[in-house]
Amino acid sequence: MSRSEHLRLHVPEPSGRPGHATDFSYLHLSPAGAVRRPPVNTAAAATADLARSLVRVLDDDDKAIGPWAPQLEADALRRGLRAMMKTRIFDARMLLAQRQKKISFYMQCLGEEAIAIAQAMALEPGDMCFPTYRQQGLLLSRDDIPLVELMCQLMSNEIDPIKGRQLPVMYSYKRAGFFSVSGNLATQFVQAVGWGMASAIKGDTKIASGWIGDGATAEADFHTALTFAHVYRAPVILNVVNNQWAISTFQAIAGGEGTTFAGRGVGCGIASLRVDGNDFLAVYAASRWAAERARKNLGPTLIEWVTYRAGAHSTSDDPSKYRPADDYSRFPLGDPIARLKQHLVAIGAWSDDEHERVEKALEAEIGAAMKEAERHGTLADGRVPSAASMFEDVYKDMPEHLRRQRQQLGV
Amino acid sequence: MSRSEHLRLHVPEPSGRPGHATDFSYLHLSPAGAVRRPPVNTAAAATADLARSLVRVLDDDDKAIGPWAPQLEADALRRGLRAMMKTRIFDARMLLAQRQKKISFYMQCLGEEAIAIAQAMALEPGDMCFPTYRQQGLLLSRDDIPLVELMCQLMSNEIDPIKGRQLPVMYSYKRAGFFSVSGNLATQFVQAVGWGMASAIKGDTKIASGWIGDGATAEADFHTALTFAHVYRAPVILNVVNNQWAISTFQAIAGGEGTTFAGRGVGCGIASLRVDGNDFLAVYAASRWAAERARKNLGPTLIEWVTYRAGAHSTSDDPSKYRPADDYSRFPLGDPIARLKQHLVAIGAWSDDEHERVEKALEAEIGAAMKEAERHGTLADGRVPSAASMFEDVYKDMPEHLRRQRQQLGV
Amino acid sequence: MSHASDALRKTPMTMIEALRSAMDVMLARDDNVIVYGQDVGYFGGVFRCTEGLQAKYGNSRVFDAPISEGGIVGTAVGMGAYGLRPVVELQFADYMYPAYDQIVSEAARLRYRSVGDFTAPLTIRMPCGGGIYGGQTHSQSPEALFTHVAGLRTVMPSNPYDAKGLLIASIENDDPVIFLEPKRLYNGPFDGHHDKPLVPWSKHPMGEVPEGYYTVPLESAAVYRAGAQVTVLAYGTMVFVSEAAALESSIDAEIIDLRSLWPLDLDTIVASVKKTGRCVVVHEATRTGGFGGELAALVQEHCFYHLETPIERVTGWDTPYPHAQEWAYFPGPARVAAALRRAMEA
Amino acid sequence: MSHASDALRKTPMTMIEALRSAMDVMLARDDNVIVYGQDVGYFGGVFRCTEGLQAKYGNSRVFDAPISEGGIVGTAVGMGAYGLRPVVELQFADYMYPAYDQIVSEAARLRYRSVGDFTAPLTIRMPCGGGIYGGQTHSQSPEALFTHVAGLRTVMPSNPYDAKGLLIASIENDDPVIFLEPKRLYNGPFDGHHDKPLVPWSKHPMGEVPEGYYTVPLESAAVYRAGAQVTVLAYGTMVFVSEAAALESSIDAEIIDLRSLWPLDLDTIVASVKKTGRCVVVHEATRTGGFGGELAALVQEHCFYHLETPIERVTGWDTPYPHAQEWAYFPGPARVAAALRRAMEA
Ligand SMILES: Cc1ncc(C[n+]2csc(CCOP(=O)(O)OP(=O)(O)O)c2C)c(N)n1
Ligand SMILES: Cc1ncc(C[n+]2csc(CCOP(=O)(O)OP(=O)(O)O)c2C)c(N)n1
Ligand SMILES: [Mg+2]
Ligand SMILES: [Mg+2]
Repeated sequence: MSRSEHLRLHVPEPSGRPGHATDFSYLHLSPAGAVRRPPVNTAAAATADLARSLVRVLDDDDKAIGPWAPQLEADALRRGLRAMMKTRIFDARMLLAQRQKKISFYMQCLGEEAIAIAQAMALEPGDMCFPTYRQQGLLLSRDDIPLVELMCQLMSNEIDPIKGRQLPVMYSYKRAGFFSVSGNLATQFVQAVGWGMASAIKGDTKIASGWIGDGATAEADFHTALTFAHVYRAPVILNVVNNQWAISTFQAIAGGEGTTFAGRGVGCGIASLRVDGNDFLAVYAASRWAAERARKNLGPTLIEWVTYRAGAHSTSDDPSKYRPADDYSRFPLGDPIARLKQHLVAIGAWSDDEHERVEKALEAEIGAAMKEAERHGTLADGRVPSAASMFEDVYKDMPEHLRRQRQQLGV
Repeated sequence: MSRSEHLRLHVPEPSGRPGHATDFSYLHLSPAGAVRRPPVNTAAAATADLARSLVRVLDDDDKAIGPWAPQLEADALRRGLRAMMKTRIFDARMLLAQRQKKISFYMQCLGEEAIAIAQAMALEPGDMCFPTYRQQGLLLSRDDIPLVELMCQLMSNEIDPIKGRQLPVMYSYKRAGFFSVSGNLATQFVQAVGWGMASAIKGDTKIASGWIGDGATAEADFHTALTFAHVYRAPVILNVVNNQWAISTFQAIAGGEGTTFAGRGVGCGIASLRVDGNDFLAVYAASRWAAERARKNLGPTLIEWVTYRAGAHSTSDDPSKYRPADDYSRFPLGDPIARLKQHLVAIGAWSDDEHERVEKALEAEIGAAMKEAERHGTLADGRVPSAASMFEDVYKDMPEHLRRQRQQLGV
Repeated sequence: MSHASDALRKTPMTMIEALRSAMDVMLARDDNVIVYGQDVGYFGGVFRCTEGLQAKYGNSRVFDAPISEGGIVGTAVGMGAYGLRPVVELQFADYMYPAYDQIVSEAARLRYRSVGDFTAPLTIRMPCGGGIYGGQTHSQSPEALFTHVAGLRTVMPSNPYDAKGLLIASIENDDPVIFLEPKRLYNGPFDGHHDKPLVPWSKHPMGEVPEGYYTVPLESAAVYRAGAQVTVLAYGTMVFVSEAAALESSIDAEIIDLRSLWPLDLDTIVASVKKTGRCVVVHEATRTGGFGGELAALVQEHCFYHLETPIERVTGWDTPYPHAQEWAYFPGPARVAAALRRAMEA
Repeated sequence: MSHASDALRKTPMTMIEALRSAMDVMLARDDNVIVYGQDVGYFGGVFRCTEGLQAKYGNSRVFDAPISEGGIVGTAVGMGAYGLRPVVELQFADYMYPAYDQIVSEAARLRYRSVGDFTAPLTIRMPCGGGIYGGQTHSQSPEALFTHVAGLRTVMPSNPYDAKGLLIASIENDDPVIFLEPKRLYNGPFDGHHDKPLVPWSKHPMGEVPEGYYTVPLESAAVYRAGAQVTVLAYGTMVFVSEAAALESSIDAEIIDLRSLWPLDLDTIVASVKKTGRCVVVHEATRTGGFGGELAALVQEHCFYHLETPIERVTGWDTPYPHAQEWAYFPGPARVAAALRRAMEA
């Protein structure tokens, strides 16, 4: 064996940087309709090909084709489209509010709307999602969560339902099957598995859905979640949202080079799919497939959603510093809203006019909600939950030392 | 979708328990010689089949067959056999010493000797191993580590090279490329990757070898090691010793059911092999393949070694409580020492007589070393490193507070 | 101590049996209680604390877990959010670090950040402490790493009676509880004289344990030994070491067994120190940043004008726990007695 | 403070620039120094501390890491064993928990358990502290979780000059160093009056920083402000808050900036308290089990007979760090001033 070769450190780089357009061929896409759809009771090991290819339904002519095309009524599709539009408009309005210093910080999900929203439609009441900070679509697709309430959380104002305790976007909505968002990446992924295990222990019928970003898959809890989900065949959907970036870090630094995140599932004995996350129909179909597996005691499914973080990581970030500013316009999977809209138009179930009308109505609705929410104060104007409330909920019952501290603060 | 089905928790069980013989068909063995040997520059993804099958060289007629049969001189094989015998005799003698209360605790590697020893022969001087507590073979295969010194560590006596600081078997031998053994499982696996990265950063030629048990692969650090090794193409061999058990816990509880540990490597973009760990020749050949990959900047290799923990987990354990007492006698991959011996006999390079002679000589050597070591005291007789030495090496230079504490102790 | 019924039949139990009995009682009373951890299922745990429970309650309520402390606690948080009351075992407190993020960032904060929407009513059991030649990774006492974390309760029993009553109270408690079990006390009280033969729990009054349900309330310390001259604050093994030190030094120490480390029964402590005017804090953990620092700070805050001498701390040294020098590291009766004498000087 | 050369040209620097300059100097001086962490490569770090370093030293010496704090520290331990001197960044101290096992069980103990055969000369940088509306996961001060661990050094600068000198000293030190950076001080001193405009470092004498190599020795505290009436023990942001409190209360406080939390410069502390007879400890971390408990315990151990009043602790409350109630949580000048007054009573 020759020992002459000097070792060198390989540090993955994205194919594009500011001033140098991205070569997206690294994504390895499959044509719409090309990927097989096995029965839900397929063995995990038999999904290896599905973890490498890309499940897609909408083709370049805006038609839904292939075995994964779901049987969804036009009405359901319109609901999905509307929810995506609502989410995008909501995000844009909240970005503005952040620039106006009404909220301290914001994170949009621009370009990724289809994933949370189509999956929400594939779940049942009582199921529990363990989201990251970019699944606001799970909430915005529902009718039972008032926009005003969400905005009050974002503004940490007097009627913020979580009493100003958390950064904006760290919602908690048990009644909507939306677990409290943690600022610590990946922790929720294991908890989702635990929740699913609990449902199985109790002989319940509810399933869990865990969410994680490509970057956060490098955290230990990702592996832990896969291990526990596999070992106990937990009824859980393990969603990896691969939007190509983790703040300034390209997904290859999380381990995406030469392999897929879905592939990790197969290695752990988990049925896994790699799916076009900007294709509403594909997201719905894959989510449904995974949910059915979970409900039939067939165990977990890992789904890698290929998408693109079209906006900045957060309002503290400026992506033009580390990637081409127009990168998204070249992303080959397009815009989920435009794609579903075109499909609806193509099947004669939608029109540009209707689209514009809905857009206007949503803008008005969101604008009005914001006005209403602002009546209850903002972090900046100091109309926030009381300092006394800061000492509550640390324990179920307030211990002596916290009473003393509250007293010391004089509140 | 039917919602009537009640969920249930799946808890994997071994196929055998006390009073009920194990069905080892769960192992999925390949015949000797049957598995292909790709060139070292094969892509990680192209090793998926190798991570499911089992590389074997020695067939049922004790012949070395197939593409993995290494070109090893009979002399090297005899050295390997002798090292395995030495390790086994050493272990047996130390178990006795533990029962005689000369050492407080011991962990043998009975049945797994081939793995560490054949890999040690496949590495080069300067390479660094990050072992667990069951790779004593790495040290016992060398001539530059005196047995007496090892025994003094085990007895925590006056000349224990690590001054009584660690439990028996937690050796540290930088000069032998043997990293300090940690009591915390899995931590060393990441460190091995870091060491390999360092070697690459410096343009060095040395590689690292990390070791972990099947049970410990469930720890976060296993995933972390795979992620970093893959991302930076670290020059490292990632050894998973699957001896079927983690104390009382069957490997399925670590995630071995319906998949392999090698499969996890492939999922992470790492070239991976599943190898008969009781086949000295297969271990050598696979280790060599992996080492060559590492040295040629082709990145990490994960190898799952299929073997069986023939003895108790440690001297604190009684395996007959949780598995058939005679389980090992049914294990289909046999005994590594017997198999290599038979091969050497079959090729006319060894005999029963020689075997017996070497055995006797090793017993005498080890017995004599033990006598010599005992002259320096044992934990039980109190001839241990000084209490004052307890305060050393916490920091490079002893800070004031430790001086004060040492003084307070009056030593 | 609050007994459900004084008529409950008492049996001699080791601490292991008492802990097992607590889990048995709670598994029987509450379907939402489940038990898991490494080797706790078929085998019954490396310290045998869960022996027989899987056979009795089935393997979806008592089961083995992968070797992933983070996964054990992380899944337990999810189960807690669902509505279960998981009781998990970490094999040694020394191995809690991989679970630390899930404990600190998640279990401890879940109620707060969700305004009670989600809670994590877990009990995390872990054997702690030295005295068994376990070396640096089987001997640690990491209580200070929990008492610093808002939202956690930290409990450490010193005897079978308290162990069972506190464990039941912990399982029933709606906050996450860190339940530290001094493994050197599993089979008998231990006063630090390692060369003397083991005294079994059957010879100690606190080894008499009711068979059924009862609780020892959290946040309540016990005056283990009444005394007039100096207050000793101790917990776990150190209760017995302190008792030996008091006897051997003939100093009439009042020994307070904290039992609940945090939230703390400060009143009992303050009352005692105000009475004695002197205070010695004893723990096995590393000194610097140990819980003793907090206790000393609190005592001087609340009893400053009553203190005659400086509060003494007797602790493990600021080194890893060595294997061969175990008894030089362990804060034994001689060191505690010396501190008692210093506290009595001046 | 030990300067390599007093002739070194000084420039105004923010703390960010000073930290960057320290890494730049060390990357240039020592081939074994490497820098990595999340977003630190091409982008230069979310706080910009490593901006330009990858371009200057290449991507095998300055590079991005996966989002795995455990992996960052774990690989650094392996690199340390090889002979490198990794300087790693954890994006926020709040995210150090996944690395805690590798820090505590490995980095801190490696030298000890191998008798110096292997060492881990790492520097682990992490921004800490609140005051930026970061909520409970961007505001923590976990120093007490490090000071309790034998084998670690814990350092926290309060200004650009010290930041650079201490960081160079930490990188050169052969022990693992936890280097905590109060992020609220990155761009200017901050006295807790959040409604006042930011004062930039260019207006502060400690913002004048030599361009080249120099060190501020570890284990040495600075008397930030001399005073006669009461000793204030503080570090990081609390140095400025304490200064404001002293001015506003007109109490002549001697403010000691600890700089190295552990090992500690106890002599400077003891000398001051023996002089003033009063002591207030201030930190932003949660009170219970915080480093203030250790400081209070030490002060009463060493200065008991000099103390006129109880040692006061002013700290963050025992709750997670809330988002909206940030200024009610933050121990600001009013709370410190009240403690100074209490310390002066009686
Ligand atoms: C444990 C932990 N480490 C680091 C961070 C800081 N951080 C917040 S978001 C983020 C990037 C996450 O990227 P990804 O998982 O891909 O999700 P995305 O933002 O793309 O949706 C980082 C590093 C954190 N919140 N938690
Ligand atoms: C972090 C951690 N958790 C738990 C343990 C306790 N423990 C020691 S060995 C062991 C079993 C390991 O099994 P495996 O990895 O399969 O290795 P083997 O003993 O079979 O060689 C356990 C659970 C530990 N040492 N460290
Ligand atoms: Mg991402
Ligand atoms: Mg094993």
